[in-house]
Amino acid sequence: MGDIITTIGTFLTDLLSSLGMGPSAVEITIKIIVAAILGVFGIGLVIFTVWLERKVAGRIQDRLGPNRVGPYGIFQTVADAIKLLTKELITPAGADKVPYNIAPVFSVLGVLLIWAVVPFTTNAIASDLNVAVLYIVAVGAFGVLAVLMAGWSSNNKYALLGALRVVAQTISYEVPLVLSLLVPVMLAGTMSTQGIVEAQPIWYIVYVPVAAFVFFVSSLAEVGRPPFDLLEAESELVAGFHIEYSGMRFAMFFLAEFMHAFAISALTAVLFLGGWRGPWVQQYPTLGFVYLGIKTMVVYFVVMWVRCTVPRVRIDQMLNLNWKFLVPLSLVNVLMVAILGKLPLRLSEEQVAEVLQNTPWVEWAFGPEFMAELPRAVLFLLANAALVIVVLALLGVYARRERRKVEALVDEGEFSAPQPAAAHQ
Amino acid sequence: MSINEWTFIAIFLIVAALIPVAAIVLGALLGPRKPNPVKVQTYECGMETHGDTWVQIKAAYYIFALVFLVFDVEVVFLFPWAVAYNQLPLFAVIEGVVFILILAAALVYVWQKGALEWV
Amino acid sequence: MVPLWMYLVVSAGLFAIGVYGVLSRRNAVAILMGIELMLNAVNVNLIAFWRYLTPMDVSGQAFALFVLVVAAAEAAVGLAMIISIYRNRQTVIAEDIDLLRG
Amino acid sequence: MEITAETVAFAIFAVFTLGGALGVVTMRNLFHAALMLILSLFGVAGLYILLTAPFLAAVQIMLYVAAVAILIIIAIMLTRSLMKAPIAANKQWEVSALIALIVLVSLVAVILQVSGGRVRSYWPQEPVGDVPADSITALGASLVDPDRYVLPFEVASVLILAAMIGAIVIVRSRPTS
Repeated sequence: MGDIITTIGTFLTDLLSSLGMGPSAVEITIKIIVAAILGVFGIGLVIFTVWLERKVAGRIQDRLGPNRVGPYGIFQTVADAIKLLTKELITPAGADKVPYNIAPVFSVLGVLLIWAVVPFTTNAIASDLNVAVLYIVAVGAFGVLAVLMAGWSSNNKYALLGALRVVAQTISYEVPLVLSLLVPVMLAGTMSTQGIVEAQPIWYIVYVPVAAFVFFVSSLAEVGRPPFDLLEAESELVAGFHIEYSGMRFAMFFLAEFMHAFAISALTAVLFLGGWRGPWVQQYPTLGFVYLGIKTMVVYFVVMWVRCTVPRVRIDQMLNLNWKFLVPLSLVNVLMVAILGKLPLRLSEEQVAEVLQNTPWVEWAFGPEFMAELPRAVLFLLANAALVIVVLALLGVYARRERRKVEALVDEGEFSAPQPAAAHQ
Repeated sequence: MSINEWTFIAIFLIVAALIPVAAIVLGALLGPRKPNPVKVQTYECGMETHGDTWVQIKAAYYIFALVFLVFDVEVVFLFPWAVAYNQLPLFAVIEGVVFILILAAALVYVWQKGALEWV
Repeated sequence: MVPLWMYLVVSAGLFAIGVYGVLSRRNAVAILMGIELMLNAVNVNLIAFWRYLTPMDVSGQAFALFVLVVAAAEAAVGLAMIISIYRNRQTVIAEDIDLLRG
Repeated sequence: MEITAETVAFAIFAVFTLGGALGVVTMRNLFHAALMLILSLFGVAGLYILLTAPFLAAVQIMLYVAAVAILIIIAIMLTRSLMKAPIAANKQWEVSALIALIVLVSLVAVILQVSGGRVRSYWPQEPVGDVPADSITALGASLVDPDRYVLPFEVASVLILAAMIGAIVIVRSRPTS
C-alpha cells in the first residue's frame, strides 16, 4: 500500500498485455518508458535548477535575480531555451565535422547515464547494477571524451588548450574522487548503490565525514563548477573548449554542466546521506522520493552557496589542492578505514536487545540496526575528528611557512606585493 | 546481477543519446542558416588566426595523465578488495594496506621530484 | 548464449588487425595503438574461455586484470619514449628512428 | 542459430570492435585513429558484459577509454604527429597485410578445427555453468589470498610504480643536443 512504483508497474503491465503484447515485449516497452521518463526528468530538472540557481545567487549577492518572465521569473529558463533553439548553429571553418557534432551529444550522455543507478526509493532504481559505483566513474569517460573532441575538432587554439586543461583538471580530480568512493564500498561491502543505501542505518557522513568532504570537493571539480571553473571563467575568458559552439550545440554543454551539478548532489545524498532513508520509508516507499529529493536539494544548495562565496582558484592552485591535499588525505582516509573497520565493535543481537530494553524509544525512532552500528560509527567519527585536527594543524604550519616566504621576499624588495606564479601558456 | 539490468542500460544509452540529438536537430530546423566566410572564421579574440591549431603543448599534461593512469590502475585492484573487505581476514587487509602504501610511495616520488608543479 | 567460437573468431580478428597495425604503420604512436589492440584480443580470449569453461572460478578475470596492468605500464613507458625521441630527433616516424644503425 | 537480443548485441559489439580496430590501423588522421581505438575498446567492453563480466567491462572503460586513450591523445598532441605523417602506412604494408592474413587464417583454422576440408567446432556451445552472484567478492578475496594471487597483486603494484618512475624520468630528461 502507498507504493506508487508497484501500482504503476502493475497498471502498465496490464495495459500493455491487454493490447496483445507478449511478456518480453511488455518488459522492453516498460524499460523504454522508464528510460524516456528518466531522460526527460534529468533534462527537465535543469529548467528548474537553472532558475533556482540564478534566484539563489541573486539573493546571496543582494540582487533580485530573474523576476520578469512569469511569477518570480520562473519561466526565465524556458524563455532562454526558446531563444537558444532559434539561434543559428555555426560550424567554424576547418572544423572536423564528425567529432564536432558528436561532442555535445556525448557530454549530455555522460551525465544522463548516471541517473540509471540512482536509487529513488526502496524498490525504484532503474538498473541495480552490482558494479554501479565503477559504472558512475566509467560513464564520466564520455564527458572527458566530449571535451577532447570539442576542443580538437573546433580548429581553434584556445579551444584546444582549454580542452587539454579541462582534461588535466578532470583526470586529476578523478583520483581523490575514486579513492573516496572506495570508502562507502568498503563499509557496505558492495558496489551496488541500492546496497550502499540499505547498509546505512547510520548515514556514512557520520562514519566518514572526511571521505564525504573529499568526494564533494572533487565532484565539484569534475563538474567544473565554481570555484573550479577557471577553464571557462565566464566573466573573464572566452568559453574555453566550447568557444566555437553556438545555439543548441552550446546549450547541450551548458545543460550537461547543470545536470552534472545536480547529479553529483544526488550521488552525495545516496552515498553519504542515506539516500531514500528516513522515518516510515519501509511502510510507505513513496516517501523515499521525498527524502532523497530533500537531501539532494540540501546538497545542491551547498553547491550554489560555494559558487557564490568562494573565489575562483588559479590552475596551479587547483592542481596543488588536488595532488598535495586531497589525494594524500583520501589515501590516509582509506588506510584509516581499512584498519578501524577490522575492530570488532558491532554489537551482537543480545547486547542490542539489552540496551534497547532500557531505552525503548531508540528502537522506535531508529530501529535495532542503528543501535548495533552505533559504537562503530562513534569510533569512526572520533578517528575522523582526530584526522581533521591533524590536517588542520599541518595546513596551519604550511600557511605560516608560505607567509614567511612571501614576507621575506617583500623585505628584500623583490616584490611590492605577493607575486602570483606564472601559469600562462 | 543479470543481463537484464544491462538491457536497461543499453536502452537508456540509446534514449539518452536521442534526446540531445533531437534537441540539436530541432535547433537546426528552427534556427536560421546563413553562413558567410566572416561568420565561420575561427574566433581567437578577434585576431586573424595565425599558424597551426596544433600548437606545441607542454609535457606536464603527459605527466599528470601518467600519474592519473597509475592511480586508476591501482584503484581498479582496490575495488574488488573493498567489496570483499568485510569477509577478509586481518592478514588480507594488511595486504591491501601494503598495496595502498606502494601507491602512496608513487605519490611521494612524483611530489619529491617536483613533477606535480605546474610551471 | 552465443557459442564460444564466435568470441574466439572476433578475438582472432582483433589480434590480426593489431598485427597489421604494428607492422604497417609509420607513426610510432599508431604502432602502440596496434599493440593495445593485440592485448585486448588476448583479454577477450581470457574472459571468453573463463566464462565458458570455468565460470565458478575467478582466475580468468584476475588474469585479465593483470594483463590490463601490463598494458597500461607498456603504454605509459612506450609513449614516454616516443615523446623523448620526438624531442631529440623531431620525428615520430618509426623508420627514421635509426639511432643504433650508426 | 535463432536470432535473439543477445546475438544482435553480440553482432553490434563485434562490429564496433573489429570496425574500430580497422579504423585504428587505416586512418591517416591519428586523432581519428585514437577515437576509433576508443570505439573498438568500447565494443570489447560490450563483449565483456555479454560474457557476464561487468566488473571488467567497467574497468575496461575506466582504464582504457578514460586513461590509456587520453594518454595516447596527449602523446599525439605532444609529438604533433598529425602534421608529420602524411602517409599512414610504410613501404612494407603489403607484406604486413599478408602476415596479418596468415595470422588470422591460422588462428581461425585452429579455432574452427578445419580438418579434411570439414569444419568441426569442438568448443562448447553453452557455458558449463553460471557465474556466481558474488564473483566480484570472490575476485577481491582471491587477489589478497596467499594461496592465489597475492604475489602478482603486489608485484603488479610495484610494476606500475616502476613504469611510472621510468616514464617520468624519460619525459623529463632534457634533449641531448
